[in-house]
Amino acid sequence: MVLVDRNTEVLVQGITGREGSFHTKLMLEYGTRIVAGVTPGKGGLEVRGVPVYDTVYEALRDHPGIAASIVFVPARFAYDAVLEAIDNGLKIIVVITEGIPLHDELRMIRYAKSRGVTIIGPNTPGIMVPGETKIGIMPAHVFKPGRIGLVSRSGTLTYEIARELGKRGYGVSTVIGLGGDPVTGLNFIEAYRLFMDDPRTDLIVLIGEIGGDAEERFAMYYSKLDVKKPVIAYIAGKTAPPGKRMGHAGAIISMGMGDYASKRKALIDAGIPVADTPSQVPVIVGEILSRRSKH
Amino acid sequence: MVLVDRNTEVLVQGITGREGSFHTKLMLEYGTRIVAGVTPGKGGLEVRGVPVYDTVYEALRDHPGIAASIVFVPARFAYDAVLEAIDNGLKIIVVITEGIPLHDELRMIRYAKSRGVTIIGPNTPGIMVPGETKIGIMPAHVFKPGRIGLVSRSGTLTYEIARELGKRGYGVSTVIGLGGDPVTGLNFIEAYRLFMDDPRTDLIVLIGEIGGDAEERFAMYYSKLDVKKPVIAYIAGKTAPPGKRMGHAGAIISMGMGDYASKRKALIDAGIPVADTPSQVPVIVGEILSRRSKH
Amino acid sequence: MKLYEYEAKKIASENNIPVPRGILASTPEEARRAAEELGGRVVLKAQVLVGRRGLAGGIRKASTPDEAYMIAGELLGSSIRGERVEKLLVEELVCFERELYLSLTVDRSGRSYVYLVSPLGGVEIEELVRKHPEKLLKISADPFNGYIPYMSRLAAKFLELPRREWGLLNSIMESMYRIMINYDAELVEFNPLAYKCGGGLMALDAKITIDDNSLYRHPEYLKLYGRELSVLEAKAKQLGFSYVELDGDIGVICNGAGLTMATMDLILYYGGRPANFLDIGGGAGRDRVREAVKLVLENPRVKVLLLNIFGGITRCDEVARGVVDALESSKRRIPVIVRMLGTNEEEGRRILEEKGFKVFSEADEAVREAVRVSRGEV
Amino acid sequence: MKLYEYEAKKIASENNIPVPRGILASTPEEARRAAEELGGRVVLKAQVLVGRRGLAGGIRKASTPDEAYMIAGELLGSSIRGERVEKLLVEELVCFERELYLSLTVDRSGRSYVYLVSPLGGVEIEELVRKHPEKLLKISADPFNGYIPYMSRLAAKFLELPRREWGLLNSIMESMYRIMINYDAELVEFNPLAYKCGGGLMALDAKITIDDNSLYRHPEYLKLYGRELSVLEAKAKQLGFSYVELDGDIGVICNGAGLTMATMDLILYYGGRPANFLDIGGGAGRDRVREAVKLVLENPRVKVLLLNIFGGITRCDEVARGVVDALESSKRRIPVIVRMLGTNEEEGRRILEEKGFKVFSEADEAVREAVRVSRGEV
Repeated sequence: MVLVDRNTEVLVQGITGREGSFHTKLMLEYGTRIVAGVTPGKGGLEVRGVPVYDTVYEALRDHPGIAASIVFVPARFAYDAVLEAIDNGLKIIVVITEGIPLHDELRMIRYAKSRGVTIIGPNTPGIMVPGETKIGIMPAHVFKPGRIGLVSRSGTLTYEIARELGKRGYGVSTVIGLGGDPVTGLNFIEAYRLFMDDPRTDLIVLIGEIGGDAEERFAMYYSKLDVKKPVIAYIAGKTAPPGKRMGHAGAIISMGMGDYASKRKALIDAGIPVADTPSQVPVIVGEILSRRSKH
Repeated sequence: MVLVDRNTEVLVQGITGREGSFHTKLMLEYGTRIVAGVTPGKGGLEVRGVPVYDTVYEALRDHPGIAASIVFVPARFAYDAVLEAIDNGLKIIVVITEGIPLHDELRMIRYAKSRGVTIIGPNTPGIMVPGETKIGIMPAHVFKPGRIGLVSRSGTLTYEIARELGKRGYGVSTVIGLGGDPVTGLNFIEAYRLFMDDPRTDLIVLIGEIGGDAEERFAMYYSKLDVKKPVIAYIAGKTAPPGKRMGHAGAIISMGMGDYASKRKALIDAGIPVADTPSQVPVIVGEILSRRSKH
Repeated sequence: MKLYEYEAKKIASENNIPVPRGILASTPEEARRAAEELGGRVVLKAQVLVGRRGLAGGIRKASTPDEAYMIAGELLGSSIRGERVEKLLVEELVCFERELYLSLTVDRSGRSYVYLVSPLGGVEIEELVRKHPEKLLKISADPFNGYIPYMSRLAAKFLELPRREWGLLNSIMESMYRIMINYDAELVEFNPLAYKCGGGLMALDAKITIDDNSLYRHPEYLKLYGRELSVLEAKAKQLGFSYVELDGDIGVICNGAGLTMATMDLILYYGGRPANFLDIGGGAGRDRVREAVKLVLENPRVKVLLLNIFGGITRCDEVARGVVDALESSKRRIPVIVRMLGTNEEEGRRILEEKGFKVFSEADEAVREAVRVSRGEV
Repeated sequence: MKLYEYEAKKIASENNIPVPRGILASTPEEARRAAEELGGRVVLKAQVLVGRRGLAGGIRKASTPDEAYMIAGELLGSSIRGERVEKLLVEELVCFERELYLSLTVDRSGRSYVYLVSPLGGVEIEELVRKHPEKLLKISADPFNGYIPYMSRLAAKFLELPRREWGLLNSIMESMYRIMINYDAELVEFNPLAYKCGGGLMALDAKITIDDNSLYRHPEYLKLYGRELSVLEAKAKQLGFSYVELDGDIGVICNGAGLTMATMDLILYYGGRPANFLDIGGGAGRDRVREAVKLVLENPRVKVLLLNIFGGITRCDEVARGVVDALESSKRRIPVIVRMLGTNEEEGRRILEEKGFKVFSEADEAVREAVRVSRGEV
């Protein structure tokens, strides 16, 4: 099990909002055990049959089995909501919200770490175990159950690649969206460790993109492992325009890392094949799995 | 071993000050392995033969074996010094300094916990393993080596009781001064756990005082343990004048705990004998040890 | 350091916490004018730092400016639990439906800040909360994050405040945290926090206590430090001692609060009565010890002086020199019993014995000797 | 959002960071008067947001007010790397011995703040530090604690500053952190930070970048948001899109930065050239999609429009309605190729197919079709 499974009871923070209520419906349809929602000032309502509370405290009082929360609240209130979840003892918090101020993100992630809490996101499609539970906003039907772990910095690109995998008959054990913001609660190394320990995952597909050095750091980490599961990567942004320059500091701190060439080289040097297009991913998966089955 | 032993290499922060240099001498005489000192702006000097650095970073560069620090810097610079030690990776920090602002203490202790660092103090006489090492300011000669763990909120009272124990032939395995401030890095429960795991400690003497609820909390914790080492307590303040009143909040938060009667009752209810005078402590120790040896 | 109500309310008001309109008065005439300005019907509140002033008659209502003048005349210059009333806070009368309790303080065991919230505000809060612990909500605030808005939602639900008051409670609790940090406070307390007739929240009383160790960061309060103490206590505080006067006859000087308390306990255990609590703290040198001894000698009740010093960071030789200095410069001649051990013990003992003092090694012996002397048995 | 040098220096100065005396000038006459006031010998600095303006001639020295007038006439209204110069910062000349580098930014991987410190300040800092990594010191600052004075001692030793400058460096680094937090900055950078002739430190250049997501907390900058962008880019930003113009002919609209980049990569993989990067973000509704389509159609280079939408939080029916709205209200008639999957896919497909659009399921097929159309092969 990677963080969640079919039995995980889920709280929806921001359940009465447009996205919160819509995706509560989709998650419930998928079978996710959503047992309560929170929107301050809306306590006593119901959304799709789910009781709404004013505070996380009250939700937990009535539903002590809640183990994870998914956060849809607007960016300027997300920090408040995430800290409320942490302080009430929740250990897995999926932050869908986009556009949270950077300093708020830094503080909430730092605090979560100090409390042993896993934050998925912010700005993530969430986490999903196909056939069991979906704590997120991904279109469920493209993810088939299977034995591939999927970890990604990008939302829609993940759907694309999951669908390509599915077309060739490859299913997914768990998919984790790290989130698209510069600072996220999980990185590739931490997500890989979760998959490494998961007996239901044979192989990991890593979906990266230009910017930052998360892919290079993972490659460095992976290359030093003695026992490892195979990893395949796809990196978006080979032809992307250069992003905004962060003074000299951005260039100094990245030390030449962050562009497509750097990431591709680091991954290949670590023995990780890099696909050129999303549709190539299942082809490489097939090669690796058939090679392994011959051993 | 409880945190430190004869091999622990020690850094002295604030080594060039009056107290720092004086106690560096006494600690060196006792055999403590003081390998470096820090005083900003005094790098390059020597104190009692110990090299002085401007920064903890430089001290560690030259003496990578340093495992603990003892802090003598004045109260208004203590927060800076302790954070420097934590951020440079030291895991045991003994804060002798008295009078540190409360909010600074809260923050430094909270930070230390989040980094897995043990702070002893502030406002502590330190930690000592008689016959091996002294990282503190206690008068060494009253502490004889032995098998009693000593943990205390009070400095001088600890010396008093250690001396009473010594007079009757009982030595001390390790003595930990928790520190006299309202908020400290270790409490009785945490210190007891260290002694519980220490094969060199047979019995623990707990020296408490009125105020706060640390003794009551320890009694509650201890009463629920299945396997335990014997504990004997002495509590100072039976006849002390009431301290300053902290509005209603102080009374509300303590809920009747904090005075001598409350502490004594809680300890006795938990099966912990409470001595009336310091000189009674070794008498009770003797009773318990002889009862045990008859089993 | 405790602040007066009017000081605490000024800080509260500057931080957008609603408080009644109020005017400080030092004379009956000022009280009359204040009452006029506030519309006639007012409450006059004695500005003292001791607790429970209301029960001691320190809070009085007046229906007219003349009545305010009269009451002010009675209160000003009177004494409440030993503290002289120098100033009154004259405030408008506020109509309220409920008295709530709200404070922010430090949770020592939790090593954290904590908001205390109760619907049972007022003078009986402690007893009520002890009887009805379910009427108290503690909300822990991590020193890293401080106040987070969800805390006010917890409090608002617990206090059963209507939805329209949530925003105000949020702003009050946020301000309390800001005050706590900006003023290095140990306590920010509103009791009662009134829920007003027709809605709205207002701090009818306010207490703020500043951490003594942080006063150097607040020079405006540092210069007022010690104002609530007796003359001797204030002097002790200036010198950096902890000093409390008691009604016995054995003067006590020790180093360390624990040893001081244990020495007092021992005095009572052996049948004597301590005249004071005096902890010279850690590392006191010759000069501070001299002042400590002189301070105790100023108390006429003291028949015998007992020093119990266990040197750690404090050095026995410095203590010995300070004792000798004090006694040589003092006109009082009373018996002095010294018990001294620890850092530089030999030197300290030598200095004292050269001057003819008897120095003990055992606390029990020294205390028994002091008790005997105090009873005239020696 | 990047601030201009003069804005960043104003903030620095308000936070007690030394900067040269300077006056903003919008006309040559203002520049002359500024030079007179500053003593004649000045440096004129074009206020633009593009990097490396010095190498492009945007920083010029003048020895007299008349020369300042002349140079200002050349600079004002000129263009530096495509950005028009509207204002000059006229500054006193500062004598310095060394150019240092000092910045505070976010360490993404470390999830922390980080000070970057180097003795190799100046325009070549990036190359120099890459060649001499030992000349760069990174000091991590935990988001809980922020700046701690020891950090400046590490930096001072690394920069080999004399002891008398330590206090000033401490104050500068403390101020940088305060600016970082108070302005929700992503970057506070001084390059060079000059070590002046005769001592003292001074920020000769200053860069501050504010986190776009935090601009709602800074209304004074929010209203200036987007000022450095092209007209179309600014419009996109107002609408909440990420938009960058490129020089190809296939208009691209996708949801999610990753999918957008992957679609562009795929266009190039199949031999085409994208005209733009446009990510409508997550959860865009009908209205925003309509505006996105209209935006791309405004680019005359676009020969074909490719939408690649994979619905998650974005709903395909909303996208479909937005596309139909835009095309029905636009006068331009160009081929539109839609690839659409995910949330509410059936409904979206139905809406588009009713209007006669061809909707693909496979990205490769849609991209190949768009490339063929752009090449006139269809």
